[in-house]
Amino acid sequence: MSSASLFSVSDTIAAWLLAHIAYVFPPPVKGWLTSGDVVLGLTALIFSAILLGASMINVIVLIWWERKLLGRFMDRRGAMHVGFAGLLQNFADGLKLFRKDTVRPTQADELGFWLSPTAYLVTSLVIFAILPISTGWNGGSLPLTLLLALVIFSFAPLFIFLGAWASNNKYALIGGMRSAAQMIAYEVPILLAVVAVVVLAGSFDLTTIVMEQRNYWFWAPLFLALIVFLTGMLAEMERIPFDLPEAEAELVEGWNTEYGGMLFAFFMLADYVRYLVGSILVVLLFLGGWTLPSYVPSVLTSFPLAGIVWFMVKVYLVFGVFVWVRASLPRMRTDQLLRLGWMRMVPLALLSVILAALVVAAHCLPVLGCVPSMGG
Amino acid sequence: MKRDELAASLTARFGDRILGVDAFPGLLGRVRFDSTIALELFRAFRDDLKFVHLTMVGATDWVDHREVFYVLWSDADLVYVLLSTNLPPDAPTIASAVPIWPSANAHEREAWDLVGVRFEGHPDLRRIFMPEGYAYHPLLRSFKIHEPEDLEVKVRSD
Amino acid sequence: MWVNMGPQHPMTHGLWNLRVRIEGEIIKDVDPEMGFLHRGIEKISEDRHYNEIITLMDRTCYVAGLSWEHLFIIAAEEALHIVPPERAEYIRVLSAELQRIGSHLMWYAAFVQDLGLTTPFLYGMRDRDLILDLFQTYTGGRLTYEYMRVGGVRNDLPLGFTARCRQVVDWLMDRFVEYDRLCLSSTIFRERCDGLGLLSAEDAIAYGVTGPMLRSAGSRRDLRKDRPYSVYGQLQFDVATANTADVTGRYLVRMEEMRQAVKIIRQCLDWLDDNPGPVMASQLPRWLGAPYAPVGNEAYLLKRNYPTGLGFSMVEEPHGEAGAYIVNDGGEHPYRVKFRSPVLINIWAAKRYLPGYRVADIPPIMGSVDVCVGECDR
Amino acid sequence: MSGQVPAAPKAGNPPAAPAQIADMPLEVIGQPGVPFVEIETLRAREFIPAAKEALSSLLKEQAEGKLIRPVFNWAGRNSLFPLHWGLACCAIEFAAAFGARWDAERFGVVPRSSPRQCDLLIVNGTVTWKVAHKLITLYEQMPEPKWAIAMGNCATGGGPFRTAYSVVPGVDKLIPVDVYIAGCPPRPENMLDGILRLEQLIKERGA
Repeated sequence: MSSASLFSVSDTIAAWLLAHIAYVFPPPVKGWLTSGDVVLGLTALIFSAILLGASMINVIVLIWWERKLLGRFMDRRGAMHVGFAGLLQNFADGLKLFRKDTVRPTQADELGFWLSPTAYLVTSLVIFAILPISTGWNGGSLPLTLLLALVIFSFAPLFIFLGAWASNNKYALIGGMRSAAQMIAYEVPILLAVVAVVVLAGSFDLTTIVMEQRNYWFWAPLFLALIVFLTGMLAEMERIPFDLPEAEAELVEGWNTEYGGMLFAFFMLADYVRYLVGSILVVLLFLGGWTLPSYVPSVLTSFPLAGIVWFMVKVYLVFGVFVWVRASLPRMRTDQLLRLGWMRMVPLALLSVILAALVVAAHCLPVLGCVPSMGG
Repeated sequence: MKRDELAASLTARFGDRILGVDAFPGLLGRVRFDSTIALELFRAFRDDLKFVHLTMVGATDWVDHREVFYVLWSDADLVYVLLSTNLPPDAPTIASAVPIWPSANAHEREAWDLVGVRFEGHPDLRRIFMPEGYAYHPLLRSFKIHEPEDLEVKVRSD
Repeated sequence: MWVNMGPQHPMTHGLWNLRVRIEGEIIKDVDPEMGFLHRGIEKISEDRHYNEIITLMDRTCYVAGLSWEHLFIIAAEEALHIVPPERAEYIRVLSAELQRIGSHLMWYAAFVQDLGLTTPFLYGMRDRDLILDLFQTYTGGRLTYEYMRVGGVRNDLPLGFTARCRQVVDWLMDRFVEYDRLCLSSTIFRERCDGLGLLSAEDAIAYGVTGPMLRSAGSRRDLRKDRPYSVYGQLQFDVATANTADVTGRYLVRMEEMRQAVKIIRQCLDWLDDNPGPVMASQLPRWLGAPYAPVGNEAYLLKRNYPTGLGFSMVEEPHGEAGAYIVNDGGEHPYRVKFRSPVLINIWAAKRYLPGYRVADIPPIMGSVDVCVGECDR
Repeated sequence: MSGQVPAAPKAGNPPAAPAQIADMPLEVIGQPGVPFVEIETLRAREFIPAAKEALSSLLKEQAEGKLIRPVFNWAGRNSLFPLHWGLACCAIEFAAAFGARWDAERFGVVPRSSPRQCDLLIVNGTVTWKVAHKLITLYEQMPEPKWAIAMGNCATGGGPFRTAYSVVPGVDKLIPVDVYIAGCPPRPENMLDGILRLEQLIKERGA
């Protein structure tokens, strides 16, 4: 367990800052400034700023990672002329989009048009506040972290549909309706797959779930659940083969057809935030989080922040799988997608719940010499 | 089937409404007919002579008259035949071949758009290439093309 | 609800507008709207010498320029009573078949992109560039070649061309296997394409649909077999057909056509290796390819008493059956040039094969038609 | 308070229109002796445009500073999203430029299908009169700042179809064009060169 944590780092910065600021003030103000409440408040602010900055940087590197990887799959090189190996390309794209005019069509609903991208981005970003990255490196530590994350994750169709409806465009409306139908349909298998994990881990707390994987990672007993979860995540994240809401071939750009400039940048960012969250959830639930198997030499796990480094490596690899899928699969049709969700994914997820229960039961059998590992 | 047989059978059926069956390089022949028997002739070609494919419908402006031609293909004889008729330039009207061959639809719209031949009984005789409301039929010989002058464009976009 | 798909729409692959009446996601009626790229090629041709029209032919169908040059050249030679040397005919057939592969690869790239497959799009473009490289070595152009001439072709093949061409087609034969593995073995691809856009052979003939769309319905109609033009009569190849009459069938037909084209190309290369000779007819009228009349000397353009004639040709172009009808009234310019565009008819028949399917099915179905708006609108 | 303010406009004089105040250059408004605003004639509805004008001109001055502007210029010229629109022959070469061999994405050029998200209109082919107003609509739907490239001879001046009855002889009759690319059609290298020249142009001229 590493000694530093995100909270302690922010706490140190806040205390240091306040001590220097308080130096110029008379004693009563000084005493109030250095009191615990103020320090805690500033700590929370710094904490959020670090989280926001780190997630944004990660999101932008994620876009770069996807573009380079996709380029390699396609026998080309991807962005490479802006910055080293095109690393600055996405910063340029973002800055350009923020500077561009934002055009609101005259027939569009003003409130919905402005609200939906912002709300979509904010709700996607909020999830980072509760996702643990390594031991101690998490924000809120709640007993139901996993459930809360999934709840926030499923807010998105509301705002997508709002934006699609508000922009008053036929393509956007069809895209929004498809998006809502698809996301709601795939909530069920995702939650069932998560139930299997929860049965095995005995907890809704993500940190506990990771800690429960110290003996074996959950993908081994719960391979079915992993497949269901990955598929469901692809649908939730609206990526090929499930990118019907923004199917370029028939609906021009889908639900963000009328969005340009900053609002479009919000949508893009929020999309990639969701990709990042999805990959993080896969790593946390099935791939052992920041832990490594015990046979890995300790050199690889003992350097500072080793947990975070390995965690991010895993996250980017998982996202690489998503990119691989995007590079090699065609798009499905709405009815096929829904049929796949209800007829295939839900039974598979139920089966994986049963499997998880069987695994737990096997743990309790004295024949195997195992101790019940249901910590929570 | 030879050109002589075709000429004999057509003349036996339509008499002097068939104005002649000429030689045409690479084709069975070029049947010149009177435009009044168009529908019967088409039906005879499709049903009796098994020319099921309508390949092309076009029109030519010969200033003193307009020629409409149809190219047909027979799957049985593996041969093309060209039907041709002359229309007066002031009222170029002929029966539409759409009831016989549905594929004539687009061809006839094109002939109407570019050469200005009217096809009676066509279900949807609109311009196909030029915008609706265009005043000319560009493939007429009286329509001259020229180097554009340095034109001043005033476009109103709503 | 009427939805306009076009003229700026990713599905159209060109400049046309598909008006669709939908109820829910089901298509009830369609109304294709063409003419956004009508460039008056038939009218301009009436003002040009025969060899100058070849320039327009490349631009008429910009993915199958050499096929359209071939089409026009056959009709023009018939109208002008000129016979080209045999070597030129073989080079033309070689070019047309290479062009068929290039056009089908372009179709493949566009079609799979409609389905959301991004990688094969780039593979198709990459392999098509090899064909274009071959064209560059003997015509000098990538898309617009101006290579064929009335009475032959402009120049002979360069040294070492046949060896390079063999290498390229060998490489392509391997790639076709890869394409099939990327598409046909993908369950999602089959689910998207099987039983889609059904058009029976009877309907196809009634609606004038030709080319791979007709052959995918089981018909064995191929002008190269049925009415051999040029030297196709001396070449061995099979007609690619399928029985499913759907999008998958059109895919299979086009893939098989590319393999057959490779077969034809190999025969042509063998013949060309063995038979050197002239590529231009020796007896040509002096006025062929003459420049425009100098200003103030319009008498130059006065009609002279050259032999008149009518030219008609049909070729099996990559998109379907293309036709040309040329009236030579004895002048330096053709009196009337009329082309039959297969794409115009194939798009127009969407009224028959599109209703009843879903909006999401429009891109694969229209993609399987292989739209080239240049030749559709002319 | 009323003593400080110059007399209210007489009944005969027309009241000073706020639009005129907004139109006056800033340094004139701020000079001594010249009233900044006439309080008595000022209503909130008129104040907002005046304040907006003053604020935006202030921001514009700031934006012309040395710090922000080069950064946004760099961003704008390195991320040009062309509209995914194929007109004619050049569209095939346009597509080839995004293929594996040329890969325009190296320069950050990614085609988007919706004009709202684009800042570059590449007119890749012959423009006919039938499609002219749609082209203008698309150009107007693109948000500022935006650029246009006339790709190929047809878009530049009509090309081989210049004499045709249905062809616009040069797309610059319809929309302002920044870069012309010659060729019929231009090779993909030419198109990339045109885009790089446009980047140079943005660097020199500013967005």
